[in-house]
Amino acid sequence: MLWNLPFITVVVLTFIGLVTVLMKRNLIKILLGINILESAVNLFLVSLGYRAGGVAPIFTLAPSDLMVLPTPQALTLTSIVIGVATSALVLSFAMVLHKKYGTVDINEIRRLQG
Amino acid sequence: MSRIVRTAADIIYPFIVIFGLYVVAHGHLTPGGGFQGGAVIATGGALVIVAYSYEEVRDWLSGKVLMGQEVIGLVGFIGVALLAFAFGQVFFFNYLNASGSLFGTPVPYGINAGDLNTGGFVPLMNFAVGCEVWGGLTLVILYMLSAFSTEKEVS
Amino acid sequence: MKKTVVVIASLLILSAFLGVVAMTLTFGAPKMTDMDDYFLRYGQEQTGTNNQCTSVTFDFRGFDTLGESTVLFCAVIGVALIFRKMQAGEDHEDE
Amino acid sequence: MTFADFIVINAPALLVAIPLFAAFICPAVGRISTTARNVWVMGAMLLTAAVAFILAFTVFTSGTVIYVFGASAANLAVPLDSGGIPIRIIFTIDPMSAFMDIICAIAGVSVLMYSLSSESKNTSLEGYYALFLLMITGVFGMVSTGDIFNFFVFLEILSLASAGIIAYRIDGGLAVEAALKYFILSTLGAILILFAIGIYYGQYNALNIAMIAQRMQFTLLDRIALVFLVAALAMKCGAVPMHFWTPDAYSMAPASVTAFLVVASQAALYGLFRVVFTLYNVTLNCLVVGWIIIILGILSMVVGVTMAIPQKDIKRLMAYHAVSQTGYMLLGVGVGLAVLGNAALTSAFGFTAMEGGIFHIFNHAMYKGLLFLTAGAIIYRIGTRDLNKMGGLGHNMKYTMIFFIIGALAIAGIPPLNGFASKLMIYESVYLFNPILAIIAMVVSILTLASFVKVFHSVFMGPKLPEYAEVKEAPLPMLIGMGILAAIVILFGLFPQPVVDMLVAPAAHALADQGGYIASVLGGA
Repeated sequence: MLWNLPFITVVVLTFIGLVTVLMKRNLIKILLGINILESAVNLFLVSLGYRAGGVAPIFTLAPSDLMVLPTPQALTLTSIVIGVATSALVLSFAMVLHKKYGTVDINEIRRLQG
Repeated sequence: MSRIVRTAADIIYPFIVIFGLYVVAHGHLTPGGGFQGGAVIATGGALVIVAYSYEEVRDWLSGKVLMGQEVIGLVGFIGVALLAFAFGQVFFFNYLNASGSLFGTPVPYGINAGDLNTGGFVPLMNFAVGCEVWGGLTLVILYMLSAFSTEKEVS
Repeated sequence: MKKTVVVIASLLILSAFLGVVAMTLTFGAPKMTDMDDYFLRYGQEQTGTNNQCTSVTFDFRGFDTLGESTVLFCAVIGVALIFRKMQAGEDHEDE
Repeated sequence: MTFADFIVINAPALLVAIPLFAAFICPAVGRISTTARNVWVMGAMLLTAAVAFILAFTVFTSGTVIYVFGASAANLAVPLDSGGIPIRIIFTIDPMSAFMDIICAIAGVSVLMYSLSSESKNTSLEGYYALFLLMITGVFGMVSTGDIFNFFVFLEILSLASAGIIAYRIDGGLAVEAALKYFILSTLGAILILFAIGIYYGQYNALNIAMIAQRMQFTLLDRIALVFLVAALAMKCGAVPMHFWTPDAYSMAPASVTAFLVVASQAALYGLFRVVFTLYNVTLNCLVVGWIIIILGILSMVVGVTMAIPQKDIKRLMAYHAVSQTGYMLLGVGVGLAVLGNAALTSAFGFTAMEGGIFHIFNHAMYKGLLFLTAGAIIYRIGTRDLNKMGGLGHNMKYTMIFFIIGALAIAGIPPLNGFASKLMIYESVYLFNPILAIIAMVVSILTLASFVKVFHSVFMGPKLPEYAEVKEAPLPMLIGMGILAAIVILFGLFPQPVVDMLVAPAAHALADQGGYIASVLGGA
């Protein structure tokens, strides 16, 4: 009996991720915060599909007929790939900004005002 | 990196590629699929880039080829889906399933040992996506490295 | 100071919301499973794949996967664009 | 099956497949030659626009069109053996979606035509056009889809493509900074949307919007999901508490992209309306949610216009006006939502308010796009965006000046241009709901007019400045792009009534009619 531990982990991970995004000033750390948030949402989706005692929904020599729900796993796969794309783009932005401004501190990357 | 690391990378690289291709090819039977396999192969590329330097790797891994790989993968994916129109079916209809031709062995309900020749167009799409992810992720690494070296661009 | 208040408020609100979600849903016993039961029951016959995750990803929800590959393509093109070699005078501060 | 039948049946799939395919091939075509690439991109866009018009015509003449990806027949939403549940991704194009498709098609064609010459000086254009086509795909997908996870995927395509293209002109890092701000906020919004999707899925085991709407019980969890979705989508459309990405992104992107970003933020607005009206409808406490949307709208209107007046950067000024105009749409539709449960009030002024708000979406996309394009043309020719350095351009750029006048008068709501037609509907109906709101809306309009008179004066009037003596008129493709939008602004301003009857009223009724939406997907009711 795992009770609701996975969902509670989701809340904790979200909290950590949000604190990182909102409190940190280094762009790379903010990206890490976003990645933690993405992990939280992925864990949330996967946990939704778990059926007690179920096995992975793959019929090749499966040990049992009771399987967990396949849709959340497909959604999580999509969400992971989107997360990878996001990280790649944000990291490239950070590299260009570092080249142009010489810093990745968001308080100093504020040339656009108004 | 040292000579030991380079030699080890040389030896491991083909195995990583083959393992990735295995994951792609068995996507419809075992855990895995196009994305996972493509990512595995791109890891091999990253290993080689780490073991050697960007300047050396740039001569072997051409940006043009990788971009071509990515475009071919994507066009293959959407092309396989569009081909359903040629069979008079709806976009993304699995026209190869249970057709008796390539990948067309019917699969009944229930636990079985698995047959590679099943899956309809799913294996084709797995290959297309694997190709795309392989090219795409390696290309991202190459472009990011190109920002550090100033003389020559990824073409 | 104002920023700290906003930050703490948004943190508390979001955590409280998700806490309610975590307490309301039950892990291991989904409320309704009819759509996924359909996938598990008919997925093998309709798509010919043993791996039902793949059958959902590439057949039942194949269009999402096309979108997902497109997102990766967007990222690659975006990275390629910002690291491109620019002509003289193209990277201007003004305009 | 003839070719015409094929196009009509498969129009929803082609609407997304054509620009996607064109975007994938674009990097390869770009290697052949510049002309080949321009022809390829423009051809793909025209083809997509044609498909969009065919689809819209089908929807407005014979009702909602659904398209099931991968089913054995295009309209087989519910498989016979499934026990009445939709299992595949379904495109549901009701009149509201078709209306948004038309906006996207018109804006896409004119903006792409414009960018053929406005961007011709830059490098790596094949990547630029690929991202542009992907943005267009994202908008088409968002407004056409009937599946909430698919909506999220297209939203992400739109975010990534927009972020890449906003950063396209590095501008010494400024454009990258704007793109970064936009993109981090979009990602946070996307995470909230994904949480909401998870909540729906966990409760109802469905991802189709119609199916969720049918099973909706409005539990505490659904309220939380509503808060997440409204917060994320209000941020994406640039309503006021979360508007700070708008001026940066709008002012740093290339002009043609800015004109399309307006359409993109309206696709997010469409998502907001779809969530509120189709997912929840009368199960909500309509008055409370309606007032929340109205207050968001009023705040956007007032804050947008007051921030716009002191701006010195021409595109930044227009961006704040875009925030302000978004407020009108939220106001109109919010009033419609607030009285939704009450049949007497709805028929008295609720529908007029919604029609006004929805008509304003169309008009805003047209005149705001036009204004951004004229600003882009001015910047293209003189190379500065500072209003204080401009002056006397009316002598050399006559057509641009005329287009600017048309756009400025339309945004200020001066008859007989289209901005007046929709604003009048909003004023009339909102006055019946609450007179103070209508008065605020009118005051904001007057301030908008004052602001644009100032811009007009400082850009076009005055003597010829010596440094701009050699300035020429904008190139022909740019003028054609602006001309298309200007023609529509005038046409819809002169004949608003047929447009309202044919396009806007069906869209408003389709949006309010939750039962009809569910029935068109699931059959029966």
